[in-house]
This record gives sequence, structure tokens and C-alpha cells, in this order.
Amino acid sequence: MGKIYSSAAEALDGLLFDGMLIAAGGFGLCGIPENLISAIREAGTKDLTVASNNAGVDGFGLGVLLESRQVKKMMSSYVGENDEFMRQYLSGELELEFNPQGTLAERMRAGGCGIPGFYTKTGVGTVIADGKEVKQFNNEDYILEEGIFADLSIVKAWKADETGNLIFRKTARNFNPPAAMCGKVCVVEVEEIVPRGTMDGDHIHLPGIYVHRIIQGDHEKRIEQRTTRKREEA
Amino acid sequence: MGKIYSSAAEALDGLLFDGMLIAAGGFGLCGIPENLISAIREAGTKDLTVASNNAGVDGFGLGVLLESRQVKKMMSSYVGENDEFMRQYLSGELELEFNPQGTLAERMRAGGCGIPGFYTKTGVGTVIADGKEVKQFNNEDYILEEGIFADLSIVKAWKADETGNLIFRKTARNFNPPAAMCGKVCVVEVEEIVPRGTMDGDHIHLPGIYVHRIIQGDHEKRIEQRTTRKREEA
Amino acid sequence: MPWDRNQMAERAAQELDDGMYVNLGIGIPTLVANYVGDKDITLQSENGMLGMGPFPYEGEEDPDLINAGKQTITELARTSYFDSATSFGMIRGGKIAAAILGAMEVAENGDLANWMIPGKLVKGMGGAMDLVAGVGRVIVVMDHTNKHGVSKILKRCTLPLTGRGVVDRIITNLGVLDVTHKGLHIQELAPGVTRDEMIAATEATIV
Amino acid sequence: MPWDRNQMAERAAQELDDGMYVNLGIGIPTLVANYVGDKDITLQSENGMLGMGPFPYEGEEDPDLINAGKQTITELARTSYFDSATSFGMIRGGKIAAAILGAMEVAENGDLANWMIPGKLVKGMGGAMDLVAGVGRVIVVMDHTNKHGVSKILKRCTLPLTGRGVVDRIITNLGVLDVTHKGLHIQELAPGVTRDEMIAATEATIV
Repeated sequence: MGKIYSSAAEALDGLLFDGMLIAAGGFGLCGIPENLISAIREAGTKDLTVASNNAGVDGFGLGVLLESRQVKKMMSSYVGENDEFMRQYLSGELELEFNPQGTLAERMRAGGCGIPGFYTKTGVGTVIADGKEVKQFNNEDYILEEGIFADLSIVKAWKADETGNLIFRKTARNFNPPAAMCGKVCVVEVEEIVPRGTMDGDHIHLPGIYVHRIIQGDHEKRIEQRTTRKREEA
Repeated sequence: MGKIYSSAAEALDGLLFDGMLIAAGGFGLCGIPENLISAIREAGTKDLTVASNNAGVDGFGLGVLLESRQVKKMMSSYVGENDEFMRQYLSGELELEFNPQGTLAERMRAGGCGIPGFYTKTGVGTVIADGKEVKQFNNEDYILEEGIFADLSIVKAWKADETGNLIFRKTARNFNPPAAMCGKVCVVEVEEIVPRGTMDGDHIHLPGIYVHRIIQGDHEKRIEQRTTRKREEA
Repeated sequence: MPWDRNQMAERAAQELDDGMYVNLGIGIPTLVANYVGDKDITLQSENGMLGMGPFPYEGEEDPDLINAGKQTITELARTSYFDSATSFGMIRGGKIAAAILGAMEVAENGDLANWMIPGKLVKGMGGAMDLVAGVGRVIVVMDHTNKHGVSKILKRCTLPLTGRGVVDRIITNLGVLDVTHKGLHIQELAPGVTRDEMIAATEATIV
Repeated sequence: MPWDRNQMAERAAQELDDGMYVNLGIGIPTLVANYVGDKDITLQSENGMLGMGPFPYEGEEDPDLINAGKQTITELARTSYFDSATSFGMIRGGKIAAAILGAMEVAENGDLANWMIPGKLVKGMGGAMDLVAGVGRVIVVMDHTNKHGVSKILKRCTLPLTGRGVVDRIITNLGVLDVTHKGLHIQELAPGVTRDEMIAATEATIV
């Protein structure tokens, strides 16, 4: 199929341009496309708009693209983990479009499914509704939210087969499938590439039709909030 | 959890009323809730509106509810396999609302996801657009389609665990997940009920939150178009 | 000599490139699968499957494994299954590179009619409206004229539409026509068919 | 004597019935899980999981298994995983029976403010707006007054809203209040708290 590339830089070759819109998978630091983010840093692409639930932390995840001032605008639901983000935002260097988390996920899925707009109750009567069309269904107010159509999706999965079929692992699935759906081109990094025919067709989370390029990467998989409980004495 | 019932009649007890809207899973005769359909026939509930991609065949699937004149209206994309359907439709006994197949599936998912309306290009400039709001996005026309909010979903899955987590098998998945999502109450029939903890959480197609009542049933699983190829001589 | 059904399917198969995800309609379009040769094509069945395989051997039919025509089929090493909302999400979202479909009528502006004849039994549009609205490229394969010899390629469709301005290319027994913003354009003629014969057999204006 | 944090959580746990699917916010709401006892409650983590288990034992943390607060957690026998669009689909679609959340302000009409203070660092609403708009029942658990002794239950919210008219019940250190169409109604008083004390501590009108 020719979907497998040998490095993140190679997989992104020809896809990056200044001012582009990138949809990124991940929640916090869980299931983020670490290698692809690093390669975008290396490529130096500028004025990026990034649709991603969070903005990474200082020095890791999308934080590295903020440090290098490659991001012009974030579309996110929560950015509290990142001091550099806050500094740039408060100084007016960075634009921020807050989206309720579910609205952001649905906007990505909608873009991927050819739906340019949908109505939701989320955010009605709040600042999120400012400037948005309101329509009543069944005597209740709903606001119009628009699909996100990204130039590029960057996604992290657990396993891919050679045809791009993807399997995610536990809560590392999160925004990755909707982010993958909404890009004109989707590049995926995985922990393991397996031969075609080794995945059960009923277990595939995202069919290869959504996946254009694949790399196998090393993943730090940093834990943001390590919380544990004590073992009871035996 | 108390989700497991001993018969289809018991599982539907208290849920049926004349004039109700039922969303049914299945495509053709594949993955249809055979036992629940029979139990609705037994119950004799009348003036049903049924949202289902197809209407079964004469004497099987939803066809049995047409024979017994329990259906007032169908919301479907294709009904060509059913002579009794055509007879009732042409004589004006049965209402029919045609929906493009993908619009029907998305309307069910939308209802289940709290989305009362979404815009689609499907059907623009056709009779399907008659009476529907048209809105432009990016200089192209889209029509507004509304979410389906059913009183009851009837669904067929392969396996359920005791908490209602469902796994479907191959193309028998089809409309079952969106149909399950859009009902106030969802009753599911399966081939096998397994103990909790025996399903991998990453393999579950529809989480138990969507499933209120479960029965294990016998399934004829009739094949509509048996097509085969010849074995090559060895 | 004009193309027969198999030759039309063979010509349509040339439209498909390596790596494409494709949806084939019922009739002649189904035959296209016989002519893709070594090309790595993945067939979608819109009831919820990518990677549709051939019909099963007798005795190996699986009632849980059918195509959009309700026929028993098989899976391949690449096959994935998904629900109908996801399936039509990928159709509507433009992820399917091409659909090859039959038609009753095509107009010079790309309008397509292939789902109902007023006064006759209406069976429904199934997934046809979704496909023509959503997929990357819509290729119609059909006889150039109906059984009465009347052109099926018209200035305007007379039947209720399946989609407005959706057809990209028409492959008939007489040749290949492209729908452009200026009108219909002859791309290729079947062996022995002249441009004049094509024009004479076509109600629509050929530019 | 007014309730402490744990007693408020214990009281909130009484809101949960067998078989419910529930989303718990950060802070006191998280403590509610300690008081559900034998009730069969399934906790949602809105990043894509139903059936959230306790924190892992040291050394068993899995970076692929976190909750919406980004904390490492574990799975249970009933656990299912799904993507964020599906997760918020079930929230928006009203499939989650109840959300128990903290708040900065609640108004007598059910308005809720819990995501931003103008002039302070704004971190974002995360999933809070989706939850309050979508789930079956929104239960706020919070101190009745702020650290300056000022009522957090107001005639009108002063902070930017998370949701309009969304709160069903408020559990504070002083007792339990219901938001009805006629106004706030005292449902229960913490031991030793009088109706007059509750009214005095509340800016909103209690009917």
C-alpha cells in the first residue's frame, strides 16, 4: 500500500505549510503524537492553527511548538497545564478559541463525516454562544457549531496494520479517531506495525481509509499526574 | 445489574404503547432483532412508526408487523424486498418516509448524541430536500436533517456481558449501534450472554450505558441472497 | 464496434488507481471488480465494511457477512467492519475516492437520476443519494440509450434526481464522456464508433 | 453542626441509585465514590471510559489509562473504552444519569458558574459545559459560602456561566436545596443547622 514511512520527517514531507490547520489527537499527554510533533518542530512550519483538546505541558507534547513560537492559534477546551501557553496568551502573542470538550470532538467528527454544521445545547446562554446562530427545536434553544476541516491530522495509535487499520489502547484512544477523520491527510504514529490479516476486522477502531501515512515511533508516554494507592498489608 | 430478562415478551413488558416510535437495527435480514419483532407482534401494539433501513420480507423480519397491520409509518431507505409493504403503501394504508441510507443512520446517531439537527449535502436538489431548510456553508447548499428520538430501540448483537456491553459480528453491526443510541429505552437480543470481565474493554462496540434490557434468543438468521462461487478443481 | 457489458466494466476499471477505496454499485459496476488486476483497490460495502472479498464457496455462506445488495460475501486480510453511521460518515466525508454506479438518466450538467420512475413501484434510494453527494468522483456506467434507442444522456433529466451536478464521468457502450463546467466532452470513443455517431446518439449537447 | 467535606460527599452519594451511570467532577465530587457502598454505580471518565476503577498500586501505573483529571487509574470487569466524540455523544444525549460537580456560583434559576473568573487565568471549560447541558441530573456540591463568608448561592450569577438553568440540586455544608420552577426549596438541613441560618447564609430567595 505504500503507507509506511521510515521517519516522522519523511511522513510529513510535502504536507506542511505556513498558516495551516492541524488537528491533533491526544488528551493531556495521553495518546499524543510525540514524534510527529517533534518533526513539525524540526520543520519549523509557522503560523499554525492547532485543534487539540489540550496544549501539552512546558517542553512536552504541543508545548514544544509553543516554545518555538510556531503556533498562531489554539482551538482547545483546557490549557491549564502550560505556563508558556499562558504567558503567550496573556501577552497577546497567541490566539485561543475555547471549545467545550464535547463540541470540539464532535466538530472534528462532523468535519470528517461531511457535516458542515450541527446544533447542540452545550454552551447555550454562555460566552460560547456569542455570535453563533441560535435555533429552536421542540421549544428549546440550540446553537450552531461548525465542522472542523483540517489540512492535516496527526494521530497516535497503538497498532496499525500495513493497510492503515488502527487499534488504540484504553484511554489513549480519546481524540485520536475524530482528529484522524477531519484531516485532508492523516499521518499516524504507532507503537507497532503488524502484517495485514493479523487484526480481527471486528476489533479495528479506525479503518485504514482514514490513514494516509504511518510511522512506527518510540514513545516516552509521559504520565502527567501519577496517582497511586497503598497496597493493603497482607 | 438486573438487565437480563428471560424472554422477549418480558423484556418488552411495560415499554410498548400504541402510536410509539421504534428504531430497529439491521440491514436487510442481517442483524435484525427477530425475537423482539415477534414479541411485538404477539403484544399487538398498533399504529407504530418504525425507523429501520429496510422493512423485512414477507413473513420475516419487520414484514410480520406489516402483515398484522401494526405499522402506521415506515422511515426507511429501501423497501423493495417486501410485496405486502408495497400493497399497503400503494393502497394508502401505510405511510412511508424515504430517507437516504446515510441520512437515516446519522439521524439515529444524532438523536442518541443529543443533536437535534445537522446539515448534509445528501439529497440537495432532490425531492428529499422538499420542505427542508437550506443553508450555505462555503458557498455550497446543505439541507437540515433532524435527529431521531425514538421511544424504544430494538437491537440485535452477537454477545452481551451482564452489564450490557455489546459486541457485534461482521456486517451484522450495521444500523444496530445508531438505532440503540437513539431510543429512550433500548432492548437488545443476543446470541450469547457472557460474564462481566470476559470482554476486553477495547473490543466493546457499544457500551452498556446504551442498553437497558437484554435477552438471549434463538436466531434463524435467514439469508436473503445466497450467492456462492464454484470451487476451482484441485 | 461498441463495448459490451464486460468491456464497459473493463474500461471503468481503468479509472481506478492503486490504493483507492471504491464503492461499486449493482449491475455492470459490480463487474468492474473482475478487471482491477494487480491494482491494490479496497472495495467498500456501505452496510459497514471495507475490504469486500468474493462470494463464498458453497457451504461457507455466513448470514452475518453480506454486501449492500444483501448477497453473501467473504472478507479479506485487510477487512474492517463498522456501523452504518460510520460507513456513511466516510462516504459523506469524501473518504471514498470513487463510486461507479449505474443510471437511468444523466444530464449535461452532471445531474443524475437512478432511483425512481414516477408511476412505477418506488423501492427507495438506499445509499445512492449519499454516495453521489459524498464520494470524490462519481463515474456512471450504463448503456448509452434505453431499450427504445432513446438517449439516456440528456440536456435535463426528466426523472426525479438522485443528485444535482454530481456526475464526473460517463462510460457507455459508445465511449467515455466527461462532465465539465462547459458541458459534455468526449474523452474516448469505443472502437469503430465515430464522433458523429456519439453525437447523434446523445440528446445532450456535446462540446 | 454543618457537614464537612466527607459528609457532603456521603450525602451526595445518596443521590445515586443502583445501575446508574455517573460522572464525578474534581474535588469533593471525587470523594463521592468512597460512599456508594454496595450500589452498582458505573463511573464515566469523559476522556473515553465507562467503569473507572481506583488508583493503581505503585508500579502499576499505565500511561494509557488516565481519568479526565489526567490521573492514573485502573479498569474494572465492566470497563469499556471509546473515543471522545462517542464519550460526549453519550453525555450530550442524556445517557449519563447524573453529574456531581463543584461550583463557584449557583443562581436560584439553576444557572451555574464554575469555569472562569474574569481577570484571572482562564484555563478552559474542559467538559463542564457539555456535562451540565447534557446529563440527566446536575448536582452541585460546594461550600455554602466562599472564604469571605459570602453566599455562593445567588439571585443571579455574577461570573460567566457554564450553563443556563442547568442545576437540579445543591448540596452544601448547610444542607440540600432543590432548584424548582418556583425557586430554591430547602430539601434537608445539616444536623443542627436551622432553616433561618440557611436563609441567612443564602443570597438567593428560598421559597
